[in-house]
Amino acid sequence: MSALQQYGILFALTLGSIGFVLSLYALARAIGRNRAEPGKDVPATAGSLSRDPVWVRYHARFGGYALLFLAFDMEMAFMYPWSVVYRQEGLVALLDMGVFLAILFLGLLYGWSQGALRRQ
Amino acid sequence: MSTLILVLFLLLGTYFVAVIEEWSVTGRLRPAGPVRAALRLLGTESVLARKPDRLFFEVAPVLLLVAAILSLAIIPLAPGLIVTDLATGALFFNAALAYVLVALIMGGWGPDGAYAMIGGWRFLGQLIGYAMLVVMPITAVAMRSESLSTVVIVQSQEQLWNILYQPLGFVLFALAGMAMAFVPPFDLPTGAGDLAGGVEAEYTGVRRLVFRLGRMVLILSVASAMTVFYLGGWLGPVLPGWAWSAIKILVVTALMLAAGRALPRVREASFLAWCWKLGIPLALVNIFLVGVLVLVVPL
Amino acid sequence: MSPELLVALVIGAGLFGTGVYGALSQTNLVMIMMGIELILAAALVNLVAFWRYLHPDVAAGQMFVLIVMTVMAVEMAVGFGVAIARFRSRGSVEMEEARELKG
Amino acid sequence: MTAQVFFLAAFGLAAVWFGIVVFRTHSMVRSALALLFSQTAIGAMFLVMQAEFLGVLQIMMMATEMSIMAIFMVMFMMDPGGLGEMDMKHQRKLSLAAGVIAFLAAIGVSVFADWGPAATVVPSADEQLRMLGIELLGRSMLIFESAGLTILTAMIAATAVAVQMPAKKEDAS
Amino acid sequence: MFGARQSTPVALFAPLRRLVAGAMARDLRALVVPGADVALAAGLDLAAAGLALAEGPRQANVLLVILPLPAAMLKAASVAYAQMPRPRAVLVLGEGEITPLPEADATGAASQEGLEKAVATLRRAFAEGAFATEVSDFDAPALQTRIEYTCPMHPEVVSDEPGNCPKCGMNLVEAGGDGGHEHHHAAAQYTCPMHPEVVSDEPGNCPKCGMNLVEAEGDGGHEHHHAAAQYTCPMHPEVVSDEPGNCPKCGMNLVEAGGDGGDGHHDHAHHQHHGQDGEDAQVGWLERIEPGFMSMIELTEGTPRSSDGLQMEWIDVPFGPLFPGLPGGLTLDLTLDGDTVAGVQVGSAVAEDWALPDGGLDPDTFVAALGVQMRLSPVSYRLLACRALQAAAGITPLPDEDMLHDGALARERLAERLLWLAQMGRQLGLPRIESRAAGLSRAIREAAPSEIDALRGPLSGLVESLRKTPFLARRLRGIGRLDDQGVWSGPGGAGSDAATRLTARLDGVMADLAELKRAGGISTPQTPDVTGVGGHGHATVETARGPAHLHLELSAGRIVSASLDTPSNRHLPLVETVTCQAELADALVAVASLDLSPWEVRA
Repeated sequence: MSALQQYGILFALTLGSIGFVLSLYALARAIGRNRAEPGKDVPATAGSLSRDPVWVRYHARFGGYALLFLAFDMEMAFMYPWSVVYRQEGLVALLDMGVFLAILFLGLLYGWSQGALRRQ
Repeated sequence: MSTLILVLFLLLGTYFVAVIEEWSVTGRLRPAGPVRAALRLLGTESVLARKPDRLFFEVAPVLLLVAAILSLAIIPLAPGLIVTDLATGALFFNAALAYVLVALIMGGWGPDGAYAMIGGWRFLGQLIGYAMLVVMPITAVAMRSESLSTVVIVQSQEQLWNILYQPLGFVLFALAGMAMAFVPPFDLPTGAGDLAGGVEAEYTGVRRLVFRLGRMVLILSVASAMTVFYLGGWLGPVLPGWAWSAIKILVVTALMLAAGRALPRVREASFLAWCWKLGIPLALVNIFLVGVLVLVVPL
Repeated sequence: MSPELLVALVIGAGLFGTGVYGALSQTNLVMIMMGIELILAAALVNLVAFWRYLHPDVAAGQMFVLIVMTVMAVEMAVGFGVAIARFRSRGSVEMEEARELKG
Repeated sequence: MTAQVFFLAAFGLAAVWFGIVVFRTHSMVRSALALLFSQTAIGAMFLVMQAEFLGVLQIMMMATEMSIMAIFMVMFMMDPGGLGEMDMKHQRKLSLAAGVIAFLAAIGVSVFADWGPAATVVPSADEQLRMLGIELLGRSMLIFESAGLTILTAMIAATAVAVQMPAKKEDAS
Repeated sequence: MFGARQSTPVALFAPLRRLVAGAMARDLRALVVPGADVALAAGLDLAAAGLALAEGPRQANVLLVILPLPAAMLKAASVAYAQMPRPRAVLVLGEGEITPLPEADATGAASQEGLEKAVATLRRAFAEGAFATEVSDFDAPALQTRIEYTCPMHPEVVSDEPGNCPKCGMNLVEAGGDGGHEHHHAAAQYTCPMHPEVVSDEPGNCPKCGMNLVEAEGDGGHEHHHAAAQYTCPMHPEVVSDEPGNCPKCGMNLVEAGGDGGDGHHDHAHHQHHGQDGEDAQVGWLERIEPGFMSMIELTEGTPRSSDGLQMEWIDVPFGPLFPGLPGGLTLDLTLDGDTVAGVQVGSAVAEDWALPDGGLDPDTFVAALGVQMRLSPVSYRLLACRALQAAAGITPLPDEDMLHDGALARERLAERLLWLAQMGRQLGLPRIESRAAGLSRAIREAAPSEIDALRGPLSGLVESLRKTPFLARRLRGIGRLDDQGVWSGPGGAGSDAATRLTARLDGVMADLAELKRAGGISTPQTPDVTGVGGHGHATVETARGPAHLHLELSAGRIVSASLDTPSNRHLPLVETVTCQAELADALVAVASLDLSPWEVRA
């Protein structure tokens, strides 16, 4: 089965699941109707009514981790092709990736020492 | 014929995962529980928040279910029994499950509710912790099997399963897999006690049914990935291949959810700290060890 | 000139045009970075199109794509580092205020 | 032949449309996730062009990176929910002109240049992966290590600029 | 059934509806008002009766109300009921006032049999009445909050109609006042911004110009808006004139006072082109301001800096009376900076004001009232009242009688600690610990002395398994640390954190077991007869949450004045020190570790 046919199957699988979900929605709509009542559409906050919009500038405390993760994430892209040919290439591959990972680990250590790896 | 078995596996697998998940929460094994819950949700009203981001609110459950089903597409149950045997199967598993995060951010941001939004962004923090710990153990597995295709990975474990070949990798992948499927003790986005349902809180009726289905298929897919990468997929002495796969997947799911019953929910700050300060160094050590082992041992 | 190569290059050009429009028209640093991401994505599309339709046997083409992906990731990391620092000092990352970035 | 062209054009137009939505929508999270789906459509284009490893990598990497961009956008931009329907643009005519000129220039280059014969035989996905691995360790080892150094400098630069040393003792991790 | 769901007229799906109704009847999820801990204290085993605990109103289809409840709690119950998706039902246990809620679908006594009978009737109600063709809406005063419009970036700008924020020209967004402060007004009326004389009761399009009708203030509100057709400038609201023209200050053409030019936040995409003329005026107005008008600097200038130097926006999030992780009835309004707590307001929705009627109260009703009010620990407070009465009347209790009372007190303390363990298990996500602790707490509360010896084994087993739960001590260490000279009088002493308080309470369980063995028997304290006696009396009882003091003044057999000092009332201000600048999950665990009983809080 050629690669393109496999992608076709995956695409069909996606459309199939979306179709399944839409048929489930249609079945539910056929069973009963929704009624808009006062207070029902306010997001539930444990028994008290708070209508204020919460779409504010959310302060995420993992800023230090996120920056390091953005750069560190790329290491994965280089490691997959390397891992596939590793056994065949032998020692030079190990040393090669060893240098690469050591460099990245150096960056991680620097971040750690500068206090990036904590809740800002 | 094989597509029939695969669909059957998906439905039965989701059913059994739902039964075990309900046991992990209530402590009682009720076979009719999931069917009743599904019918109840089908018949309940599906309430829409007053000022939602309607696109996000509708797409989130569907995206979660589609991502989970796609990640199951590369799981081999038996030598010929697989939906699509991609050459980069292991990578595709991780790519499909990256969209669980997108679905939870959408589900969190959509209904404009405080609990949902905090749950959504918390899961992004959790991803920053576990993402590297899913990828590096898979690289170590690929080093041994010299290919990313899941069928070749299982065949490479003919003599020795990966759980014995690289136990450190198994432990890291298991913990990161549980965090990826936000199974308790890593259920930060939908924490029952401290966010009253978090991202799941605002979904009712049929949308909640699709969201819960997505979660069950997600747990099933993480459990089958652990089986394929570390427990030798369909390899087993007496029983046919698909039987071994099914048994291993159910045992792994039961162990994963039992751990949730016994451990308190993890704190996001300490989860991130442990992942980055201990997890990633251990993953690098695991890659180095497997590197040496692959060269030395002809297995 | 196979039709697929043409389609891919036209799509790359479209993305490039959107990226340039976006990068120049937005007032916020983060939105400008999104414009740059789109420009780099256009470069990715062109690179893969050239690799696939002109020299599929040369692996250097795919290597180049990996490097451009690294550039995208690195640019985002440093960009957000600058954005955090600027927001901490000035309270906003709007480009209008950047004019007073003296000293 | 035509199926590939159709899917290529379909995913391409989806990518461009999401690219346009990125700058048209008022809600910042919608804009970030529009860019995410634009990158996913580009990843799907790579799959249609039978570059499987690159396509799957693009789909995976961009999902996590663009979500981090989404949280940074929510942190740094006014009214991230887009409720006030603010308009965050300036020098609109100039940028539109620049965009159109860039588009036409790229179209001109791609149409009028002579690209030579189109290749038909493409190595299978597994071979591509192996070729890339060997390329990584052979001819492009220097590029590979310099990419590592670039990532290192990025980590150091980002941490040095953005992270403040904790004033009090680091709390228990 | 009042809460039935409206079924579609399609008869084809009737069998499917019956199947679904049958499934609902057997899969009941209850949201307990005032809280799961009160149900546990009343000795109800929800799981045995077939009810699963729901985390919030959205996941529940049964509202289990345990009466009597104060008005504030019933208001929160009506809000929760309104947010439950249909089909939904109300199950009432005990007697009392239930006004804002609809009439109950099943009622029963506040006991396990009453609950099981009520659940049986509820199953039948669901099986038959889950779907109905015509259904009436549920409306309650708490839901009628007035819709205010504020600017997302300048929250201090509040106006009654949609329009543009005078400071930055952005569309104002709906931010209704929350249930807290009362905003009663006639049912929401809809008028057309351009033609205020067009008034209708439901949203739709204005017959004259087809524009979307917007929510407007009912007849009560502001008179001047509807008196004459007022014209004002969008940028200078103080400039008001009676006929259209240009604003003296900025030369903008004046627009109807009813709706500003941009027609406010109802600008759906389709409406955008319609309001084009309004838009141009608005856009022109934006351009004339120097281009940096939208700069965030003046937006973030005033806001305080968080711990990492960034100035972010804060949101007020209520973790209201029915939060699954906190004691039922405790209202905790957190001001969150991201997921860190920047400010906290804590109160109790079930607090009562214990002012005695001026004519004094006879001892029996006083002791009974105190027993009913302190829902979680009735025996302790009944004993406190009896001892205070004896001290006031100068009666010295018989030593062995007192010993039996101490046995009853120790038994209730044991049940209280196990109830807290069950709630902490639920908060931390330990379902096994939660179910074991809840079962033991229920068994201990009514156990006769002989049964208690039988329960000694599982109790010490639970305590051991808690001490050995992996990562539990690490999870709680450093959370909710109290400062050394604080007012904390509960287990764990001053300067304790959640982990030391947990171990202190586990030691308390073993100590109470020993106390029970020493006391030998158990008898519930009776009110001593103090007819015709006068005097002052003071008593102290060591409850599970700390010492409670009661000071009584008797005159002629009637209680004239009483001052009650309960541990939870003393510990309430500690919530501030425990949660400031803490991560949200840690803050909630810290509040739960203080073991506050909202019933003991003075109104």
